Amino acid sequence: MNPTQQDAPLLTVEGLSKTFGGIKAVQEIDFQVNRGEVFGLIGPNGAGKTTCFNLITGFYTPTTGRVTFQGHDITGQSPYRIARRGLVRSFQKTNVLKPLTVFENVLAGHYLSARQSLLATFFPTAPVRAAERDARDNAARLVTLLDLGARMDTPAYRLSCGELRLLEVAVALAARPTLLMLDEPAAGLNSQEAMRFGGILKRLRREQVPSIVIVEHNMSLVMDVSDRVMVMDFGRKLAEGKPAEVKSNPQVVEAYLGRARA
Amino acid sequence: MRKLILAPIMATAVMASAAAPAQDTVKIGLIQPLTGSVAYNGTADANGARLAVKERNAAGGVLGKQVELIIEDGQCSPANSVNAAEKLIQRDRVVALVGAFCSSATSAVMPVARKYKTPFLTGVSSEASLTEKGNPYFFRSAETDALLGKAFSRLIVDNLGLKKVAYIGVNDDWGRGSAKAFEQELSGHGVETAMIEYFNHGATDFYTLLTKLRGSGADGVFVAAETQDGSTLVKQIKQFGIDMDVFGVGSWATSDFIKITGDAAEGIYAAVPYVSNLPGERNERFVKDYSAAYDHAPGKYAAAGYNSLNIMMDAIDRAGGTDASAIVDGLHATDYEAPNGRYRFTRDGQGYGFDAALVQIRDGHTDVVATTRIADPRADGAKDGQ
Amino acid sequence: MDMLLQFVANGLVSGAFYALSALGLTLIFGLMRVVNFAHGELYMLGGVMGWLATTVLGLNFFAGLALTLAVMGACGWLVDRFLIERVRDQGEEPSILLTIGLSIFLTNTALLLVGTAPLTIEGPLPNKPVFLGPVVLTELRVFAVAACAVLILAAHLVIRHTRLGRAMRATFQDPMAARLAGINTARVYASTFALGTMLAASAGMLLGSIYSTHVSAGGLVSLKAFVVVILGGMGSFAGAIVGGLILGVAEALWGGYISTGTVDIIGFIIVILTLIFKPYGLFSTQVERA
Amino acid sequence: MKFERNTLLVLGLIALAFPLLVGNQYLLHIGIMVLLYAVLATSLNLIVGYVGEFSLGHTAFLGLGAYTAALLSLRLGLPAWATIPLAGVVSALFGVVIGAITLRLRGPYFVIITLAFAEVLRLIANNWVDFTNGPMGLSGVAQPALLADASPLMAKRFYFYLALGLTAVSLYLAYRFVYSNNGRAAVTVRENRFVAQSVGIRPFVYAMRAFVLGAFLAGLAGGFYAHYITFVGANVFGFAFMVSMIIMVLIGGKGTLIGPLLGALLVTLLTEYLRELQELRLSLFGLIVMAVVLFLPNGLMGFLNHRRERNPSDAADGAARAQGGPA
Repeated sequence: MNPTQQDAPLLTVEGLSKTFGGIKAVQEIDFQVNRGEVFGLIGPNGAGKTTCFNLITGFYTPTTGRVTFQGHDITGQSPYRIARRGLVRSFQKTNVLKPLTVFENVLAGHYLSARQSLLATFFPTAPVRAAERDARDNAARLVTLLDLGARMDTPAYRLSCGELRLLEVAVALAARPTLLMLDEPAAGLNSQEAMRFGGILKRLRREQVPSIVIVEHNMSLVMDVSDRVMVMDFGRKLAEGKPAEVKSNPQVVEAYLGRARA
Repeated sequence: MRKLILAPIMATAVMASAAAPAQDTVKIGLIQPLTGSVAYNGTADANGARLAVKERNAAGGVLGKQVELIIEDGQCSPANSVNAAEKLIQRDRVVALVGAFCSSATSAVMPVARKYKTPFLTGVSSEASLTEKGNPYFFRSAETDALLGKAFSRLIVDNLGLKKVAYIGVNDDWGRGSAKAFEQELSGHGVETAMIEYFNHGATDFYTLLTKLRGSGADGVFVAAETQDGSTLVKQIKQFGIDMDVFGVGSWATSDFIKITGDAAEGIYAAVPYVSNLPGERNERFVKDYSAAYDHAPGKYAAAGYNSLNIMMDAIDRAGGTDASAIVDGLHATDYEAPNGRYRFTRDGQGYGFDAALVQIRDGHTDVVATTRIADPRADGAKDGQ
Repeated sequence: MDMLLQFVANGLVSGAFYALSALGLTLIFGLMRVVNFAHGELYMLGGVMGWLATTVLGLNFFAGLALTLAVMGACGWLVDRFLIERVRDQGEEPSILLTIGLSIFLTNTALLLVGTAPLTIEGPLPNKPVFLGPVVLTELRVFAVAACAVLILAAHLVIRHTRLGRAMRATFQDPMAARLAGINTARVYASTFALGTMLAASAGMLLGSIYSTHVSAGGLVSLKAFVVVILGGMGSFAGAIVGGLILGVAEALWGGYISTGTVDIIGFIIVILTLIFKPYGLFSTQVERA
Repeated sequence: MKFERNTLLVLGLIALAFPLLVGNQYLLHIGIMVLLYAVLATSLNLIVGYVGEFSLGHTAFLGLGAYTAALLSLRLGLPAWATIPLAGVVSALFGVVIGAITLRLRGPYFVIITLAFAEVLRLIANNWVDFTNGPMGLSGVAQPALLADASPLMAKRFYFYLALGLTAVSLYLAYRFVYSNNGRAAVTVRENRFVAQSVGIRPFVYAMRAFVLGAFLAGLAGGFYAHYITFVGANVFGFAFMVSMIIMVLIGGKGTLIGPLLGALLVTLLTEYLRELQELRLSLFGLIVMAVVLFLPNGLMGFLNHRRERNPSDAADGAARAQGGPA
């Protein structure tokens, strides 16, 4: 890889806006995520964080603006194309394959690394078999990495809320992302579970995926894991910076506490 | 799990072996559509067949044994009729098969009969090519579309004096075959063809067809339809104010048809191989027995079932045993006095020699206008060749 | 020209009949989303019940219709409570299989009970022709078209202006919210199914008096009714009427100018084209989800 | 997975031995019909069970296969070993076209549009007299030449093994597909389109692959049907076949490989043995179908899997998988 690409930001979002029938859900958002960085996206309910997520990952088409990932313009591309470029996300509402086991869920996430033609499906060659084996090994490894080893063969519908969250991250990781985008991964977890989740996240960053974007409500979790944080309110960017800076930003305090008092 | 899969197979095997022969009866299999859209006619055929067997058993049966009639539902579907044939031949060990009604189903059963060397007689299927396949086990005690057309064209021209005729048929093998055969024959007698149209079985609204008919300039209309479709069609012809001679083939000359068609049935003609008020003592007896058993007079299909079973039982009697080739010989030697004339077979197994009637419905009754005989197709062919 | 007029008139009348026979399905398939393959059998039972009431019990047409409606409404209610209720919200598959099973059961049980012969129902009016210029109709047909309009209007009024109707609309928009608002949704579902059954049965009896009916009439009716409901956009009475008329006129023109033997094909071709170009029906404004 | 594979192998062995142990030709005939339906149900299951959409037009492919084989055999005199694979290929080609149109729709719309395609094909077959011989159908489709002098029993055995071969091919293809990345992708799409897209799956492609594979297998079955029954008419496109297939898949348990086989076996035997009840049989059959929907909502396999999950002795299978055991 040439050095310029290495230094350029991984993800660049410029002037991103989305209108739903006259309502401006997201307005003129700009930010960048660098390689090896954990980028937190916070804001009160309805601030447009998830919409922003959907716009970047192709589930919504932006009204205006541009999204560049690793130097490629991915604005308005289909989600699966964006995923194939290495930008993989999880969902706010738990989205897993309910009747499948934990292992099967994670294995299904290995889709991209095990793609094959129909012919190779019916008459598998040695490399295809090897890829399949790798996918299985890696799936088992990921399950263990996310502390789900004991639930390997449990159907997903039997998991607890916290386990489901972990499973979702594991499925996303299975797609071997360059940049992992997590949408409220700690929603529904109690503070203890959230702490544990933070620990896992740090481990992931070391071992699996260096660059993460995380949308979260749980302030302490975000502040704990993020290198930089962006705050949104009413579809706009309110502030951006290191966690400590953002925390003391009066506008941010206003947005969170002001409304909480009202 | 595996036990669960094996269980039905075992059960099958047990049931099959239990059915192995201890032949104290002579078994004949009958395949008819007893469910589905042709069930009405198939049931009539089966009723006629039951009556024939009951009478024969009362008179001592065949070969000194009682006859056991095993009726299976083939639904007029080729695959289901084959299933029924396999079951009748292999499990019930019938000595002969009758039936299948629709030509398509009969066509699918024919190779099965041939494979197992089982004599197979149809009393209904009219597709001409069936008896041209060179299947030595197959016989047909019914008119083909062509034979019926040939027999009736002269009668129709003479009695109705038509110049230009429109042809309407149900869109199946029988309807298409009949319309084509009558069109060919009547054209041969100088009758102009106004139009040929088909409709789908189960259709209820014929106004579009009738609009075309009205505009076609025909003075008569030929209809090939069974009771249900035919009744609806005839009713709508009258509603539409079309005043043409209506004649056709199908099970029209029955009390059911007249009952559901009502006044609209008045004056229409039907060319049928059988009608319950054919003259003759033989028919009177049949009508009396049938009416006693089923509370209504027999129609074309009841007679077909009755005749085909009688022909088969006669043949078995003549064979002196249940050997297939002897029964085939017995069928070839058929000279059966039916309510509607005498049945004989050509070398190909095509029946001939029986009567067919041109019937007009008047005052809610069937009136025999004229009768004609289904001629031996070979003799006729020779004449044409001269 | 006269031919064309007559074709269009025929098409409109048979179209009205198609709409009529599809009304019940508009409720059951269109609103409740039950892919009801027993619809044709409910229609057939209406005809058979009508025949029993008028011929066997000797009632006049309207008394017979009332009896048929009462019995069939009860049947519909029971079918919903004891069968459909148990597979509600489980996607199409269980309900398709369930209604296919029901249709097999109903057809063949009816066959056992009343036999295979065609049945006629004495209509309330004679089938004498009425001439409107070059166009032929019959009184009974005019009556049936009028009855069709009345039934459609009545069903429309029920849905728009009664408490049951409001409850129905709320339930089919958002069952959870309706339940929270204190609506007994199970009763709403059953009432809708009963209403749909009554509409199907009355169509069966009415059209049985014009044509004739028999126990295996159901299959064809189901197919055409699905075509009508899809064309009209699911769950809309106005759509069902337009769908029926389109189907009727298209068939009349196809039969008139191409061939009557292939007439059934046009409905399916229209369905395919509609679903390709306007996937949610000709008159639906619904947009495709992401 | 191992459980399925082992069960399939055991079933295959039983089936291999069946014609040698059973001399009764009626039973062989039923066996052949079971295998024919097993292929059909397996092919439909790829769509219903793995794409997750409910096709009521699957008879389109059965019919196309049957007509292709019959026409190739009657018009061009091709032998069965050529016509049956070609039947599959022609069906698969139509599968590409029909799938490209229908798979854009979902839910009840998909149900109805697939049904409409099958009906259009049925009506064409019934009316294009010059090509398909219309309602008169195509009769006298040749049986394989080597059966010319064979006894009926030998012929039955031959057809049984032919059908078994087709079933084995179908199951092999289905097994490979289902337990490959393709099948997992299809299941992912079925269960959750969002997850599927977010891990890079293009939903349409996998629905399409399963659909075309299903069409191919149904075409093979159609080709076999043409040569075995020897008569092909427009009813091969009819709803009656569709009803049988659907009932088999759902009674057996969709989304499993063994389920459709069980369904084919049970339903075929049931319809044959209910014959004893004459007129009552179809009413009873309707009731049985309803009862299965109500009491075995996931089919027999769903019921058995449920039992198996509770039974710890079967858990070894799962443990092997957890260690990333090979396919």
